[in-house]
Amino acid sequence: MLASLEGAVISAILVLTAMGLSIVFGVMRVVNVAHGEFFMLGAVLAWVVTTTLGGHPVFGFVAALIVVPVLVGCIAAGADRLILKRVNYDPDRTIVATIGMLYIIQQATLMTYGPEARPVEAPFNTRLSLPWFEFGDEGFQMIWPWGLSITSYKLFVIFAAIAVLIALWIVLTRTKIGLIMRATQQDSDTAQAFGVPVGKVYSWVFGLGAGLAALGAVLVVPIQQAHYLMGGDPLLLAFIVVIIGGLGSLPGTVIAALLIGMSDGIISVFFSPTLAKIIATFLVAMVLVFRPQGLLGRAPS
Amino acid sequence: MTLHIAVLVVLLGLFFVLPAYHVGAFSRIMVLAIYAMGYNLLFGYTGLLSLGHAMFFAAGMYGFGLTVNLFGFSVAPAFLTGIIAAAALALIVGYLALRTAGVAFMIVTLMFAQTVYLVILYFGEYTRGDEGFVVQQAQRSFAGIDLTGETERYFAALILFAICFLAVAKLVQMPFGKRLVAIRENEERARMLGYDAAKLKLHALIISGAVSGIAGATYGLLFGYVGASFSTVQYSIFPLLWVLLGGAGTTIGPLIGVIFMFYLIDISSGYTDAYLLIAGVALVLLTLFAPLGLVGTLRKRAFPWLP
Amino acid sequence: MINKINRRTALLGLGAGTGALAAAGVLPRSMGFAQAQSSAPIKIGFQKHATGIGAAYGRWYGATTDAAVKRINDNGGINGRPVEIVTEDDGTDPSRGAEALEKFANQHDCDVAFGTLFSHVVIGSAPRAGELKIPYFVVSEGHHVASGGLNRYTLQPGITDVKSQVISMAPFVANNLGKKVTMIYPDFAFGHDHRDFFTQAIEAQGGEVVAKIAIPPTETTFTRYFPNIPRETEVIYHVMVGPAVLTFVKELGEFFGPSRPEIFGFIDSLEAVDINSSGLEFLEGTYFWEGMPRHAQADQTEYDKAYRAAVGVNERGASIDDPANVSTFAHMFGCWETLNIIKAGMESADYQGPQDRTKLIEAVEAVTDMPESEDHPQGDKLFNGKTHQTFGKQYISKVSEGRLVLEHTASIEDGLYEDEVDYTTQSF
Amino acid sequence: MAAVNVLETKGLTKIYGGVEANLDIDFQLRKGQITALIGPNGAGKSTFVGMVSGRTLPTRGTVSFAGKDISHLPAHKRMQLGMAYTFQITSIFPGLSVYDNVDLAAGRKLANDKTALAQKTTQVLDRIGLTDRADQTAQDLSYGHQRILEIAMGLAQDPTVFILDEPTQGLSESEVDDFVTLMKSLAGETTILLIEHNMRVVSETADYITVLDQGQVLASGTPDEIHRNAAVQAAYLGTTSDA
Repeated sequence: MLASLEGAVISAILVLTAMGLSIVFGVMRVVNVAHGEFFMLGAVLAWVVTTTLGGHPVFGFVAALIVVPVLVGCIAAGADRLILKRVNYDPDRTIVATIGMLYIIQQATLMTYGPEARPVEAPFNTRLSLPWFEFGDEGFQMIWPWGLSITSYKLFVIFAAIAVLIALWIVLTRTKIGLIMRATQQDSDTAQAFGVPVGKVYSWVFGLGAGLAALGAVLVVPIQQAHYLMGGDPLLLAFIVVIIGGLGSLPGTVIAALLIGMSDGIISVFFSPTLAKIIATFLVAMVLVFRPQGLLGRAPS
Repeated sequence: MTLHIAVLVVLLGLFFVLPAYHVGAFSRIMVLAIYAMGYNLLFGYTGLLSLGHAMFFAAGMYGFGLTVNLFGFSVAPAFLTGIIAAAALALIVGYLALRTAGVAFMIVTLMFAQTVYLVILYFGEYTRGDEGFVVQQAQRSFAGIDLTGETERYFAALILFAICFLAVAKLVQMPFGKRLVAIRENEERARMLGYDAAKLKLHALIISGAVSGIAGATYGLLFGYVGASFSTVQYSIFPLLWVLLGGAGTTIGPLIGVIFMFYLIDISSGYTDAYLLIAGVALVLLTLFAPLGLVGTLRKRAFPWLP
Repeated sequence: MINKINRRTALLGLGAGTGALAAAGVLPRSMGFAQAQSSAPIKIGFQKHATGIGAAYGRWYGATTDAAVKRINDNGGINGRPVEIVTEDDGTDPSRGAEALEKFANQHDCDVAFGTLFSHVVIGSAPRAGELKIPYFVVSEGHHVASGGLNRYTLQPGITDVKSQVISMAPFVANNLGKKVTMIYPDFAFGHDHRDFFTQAIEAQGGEVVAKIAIPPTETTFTRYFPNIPRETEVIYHVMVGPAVLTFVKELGEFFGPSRPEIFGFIDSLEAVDINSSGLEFLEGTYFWEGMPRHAQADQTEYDKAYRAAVGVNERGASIDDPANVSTFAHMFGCWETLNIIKAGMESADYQGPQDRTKLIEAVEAVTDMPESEDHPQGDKLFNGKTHQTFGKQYISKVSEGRLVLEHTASIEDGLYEDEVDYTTQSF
Repeated sequence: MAAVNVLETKGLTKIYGGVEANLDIDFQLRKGQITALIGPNGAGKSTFVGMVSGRTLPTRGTVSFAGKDISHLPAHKRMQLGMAYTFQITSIFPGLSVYDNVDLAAGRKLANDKTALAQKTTQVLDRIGLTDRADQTAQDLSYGHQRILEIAMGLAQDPTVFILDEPTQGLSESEVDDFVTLMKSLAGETTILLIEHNMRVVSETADYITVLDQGQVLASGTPDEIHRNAAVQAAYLGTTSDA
């Protein structure tokens, strides 16, 4: 029970991290190794914003929620113009360039923000206990054991993830922006021919992807702390989620996030945690072995 | 082939002219260059981008180190076990992962490598997990030669490097190597010329894994340490970076890439704490101005004879 | 900077004078050389976690090292020679760590190397120390030195190893907190050391470990592992390292809420983190092992006071300049003490240069008692020359109104165990 | 009769999500002749050659080659038996030189004999008129030359059966002329299955024609027979005008 609730929280965090990458990768077809660093920048800047503003946590948090994604998005769009555009989004060179960006962002953060993990206070964080029923010596009874609880903020993260997902889905399927992005994703040459400014779209997409990662980070940072190396794991997991889900499939991304978020939690009921993680990692990889296009991806014709 | 010999002669000469520290550095560079060459065979020649090669490096390293430590193997059989372990792992991984291509292949290899990393930690009783273990000086001599001295280490590294270097150079000139390039260039076309692309890719992966395993075993042998950090994602990304920097699909590129990256960090860290910043800027500039890597770009612009 | 100034003054004071004499032909050449050499600084290579996962530790190890060297130089250096620190980043990576040692030995001509916290870096570097024949003094608290896995050139004289720390905790836990213990630890070597050594020690005290919860590395959230804590648990024993430690402790608090068992943790779980961070309120009334009490105690010694002032930390173990910047107080004293031991060792061996490195090691091996003093502010220590490992007092603090208040001091004897190696029998 | 048919299909059927792309196709390829496969767009020509060459798996039916059932062989094995295939959309090794492209095609059989391989490669390049471009990188060639290069790669394999999927698409008139000449010169040397839209090419080269329409064989016969066939005329007049 708790395992699945926690799995949902982890999945929600994964979804938030992965969506940005899904868009960037889906539309631009480049592997952005620095994506995790935008996530980290989001978390670090959230700390900066909340500490500079001070006052009530809600105030700082809301401010961070608005300011940080925009800021990170602008940084990313700038990096796109300055660097990625000039390597023509060549897959190999993009990898080198984004590894370079990763080093730059990490070191700059280390020099300014420092090596510590710093907490951001959650705007609200009530502990919600859940009851448990069991047959004891005195028959059926309701008890409030330790452990069976979740915090209100974690529930909020789940709902926030759902809200962001719906918003994103609407933008992608119901608006002109979405149409342009999908057109570019399908065939950038044709889109160009039809007057889509592909170069600009790429910058916007790159910025949007980074902004989404930063948004996820702002939501996550009251649960985890901001640290200059925190970008590595989300990058890998987000990458895995995007590919397992199937490129360009938003529902696939969600299912994959749930699969990964839940799997080792559930397997760890039967095995020791590390063994569970080994099995989970291996099984998730096997999903891709037998379904290379991802869960909801379309097989190449 | 003469150019390859020339490279080896230069490496031999460096031993006599370089100061002690750089002799040590080059021993390490040559070992890592073996790893990069193994990677290049799969990525640069066959066009398969793996994000999990650290598992082969680690297989070689642990295959060597564990047999020495647990079973008291001497250097030669332990070293051989390391290579076999890496090749066997590559066979299994290849059998499964080669069903996929492109990004899916990247992710599958990444996750298999992560599985191997976790397995190393899980069997901490034998592997000492992340801490790793030391292969003692006494266990690191071969045919009466103590490989822990600076000179012996340099020459051991040079000999192993030379073998791998010449073998790879030979391999890519053979029909087999050309067929790998054909797969990189256009797999469907290669298949429709009657080449068994699946089998060729599997062979490429096994050789690539085995060469990476040689690098891992050599590292354990020459530097006396076996640890899980060599199986992390970071060590899977390094060879990709080296190969891209030096020039994918060139025989000398991996070596150049390793030298460049090693000294970029080594020298810049002597001037500032923020050396990663410098390294980052250098990578960005390099990819802007040398799109095919150092060797690849030089070959295209000025020196078409570069190997 | 300080070192450079000292070096210059030294050169001005001695070197320039002799140089002038030698140049004037007054002194024989060889004597001029000897003089110049003896006034040259002693170079100590400092392997630092400047980047990577250990950077928070590295920064404070660096600050402590600078403070210790300044004090040594202010008091006349070693054998009258100033000390110069040569810092190399190890990136918290064993391969980079080994490269740093190569630089110390072959490029910077350091006299000795002095080390770092994370065990994998130490173990990856130690073989190189043995091969390059450069003494390598580590401040890692790992059991690697005393276990016999390293070599004669590697010593840990400034900080107690984890085995000793852990077993000295068992009597207090069993007698004051409870006998049924659930352990939560990271699933790698450091955590396994805790698991193995504590399990033995608590059983010797008549207690038992009812559950062992190993957290896989790479984990960033932890709550899902907590339901495996059995209800019968009387004491939680936790230890966690890395940047996610605060999440770990917070989630532990959220998990238990108001009804919790006793909680005993290694301060590693909260090193460099303010104990008053939001979300940690539940820690009130829980216990921590500390290598050295982070918060100045009521009966603070003069040594502790002087040490804090020199390093620049306040009575809460945070930076004087920035009270939000909490130090790694429970470990970094090891740098201070190790440098003082290097000084003592060099002086007793009459160390002149790299040719005397083995004499230095033998001199340090001969050390036994190190009484609490300005050189050893953490407390008395007993050094075992055979295992190259030091043993000191261990502290248990209780969180009380946002302060870590010393509750119990485990004696050196509580942490002693049988020798597992005799390095003095190994040749150099 | 069986001896003259080098390749045969029986009941070859491919169903994509309920749509019958090919239905029960019985087809024979006569040895040493040029057989053209024609039909309007969407008639199922590409699906059919896909199944013959092994790129597409049939839903049911068999393919036999030189009297041997090859239905379950993967594409590369069929090529090894003596088929060669050129793609509808040019498919070469773009980063390699023209010489290496042909060398790789010839090299499957001749890799162990360096002299024979070099001889074969030079000879093919000569025949197709690409000798003076041998050192160029394939991707730098003009479109027409790339198509010719691909045909050269087919020839270099000395195929028993040479399948060409719309080889003249996008070629200029003069290049088409060259192609027709080449095809004629191959007569008797090898058996050719030509999928073609350009009726001029078909009428000038084909010995035999099979017409596909809506996934089924509409008619088979000599060019004359086909020309007179009412059903063919109806089908073509109903869909395209270039017949």
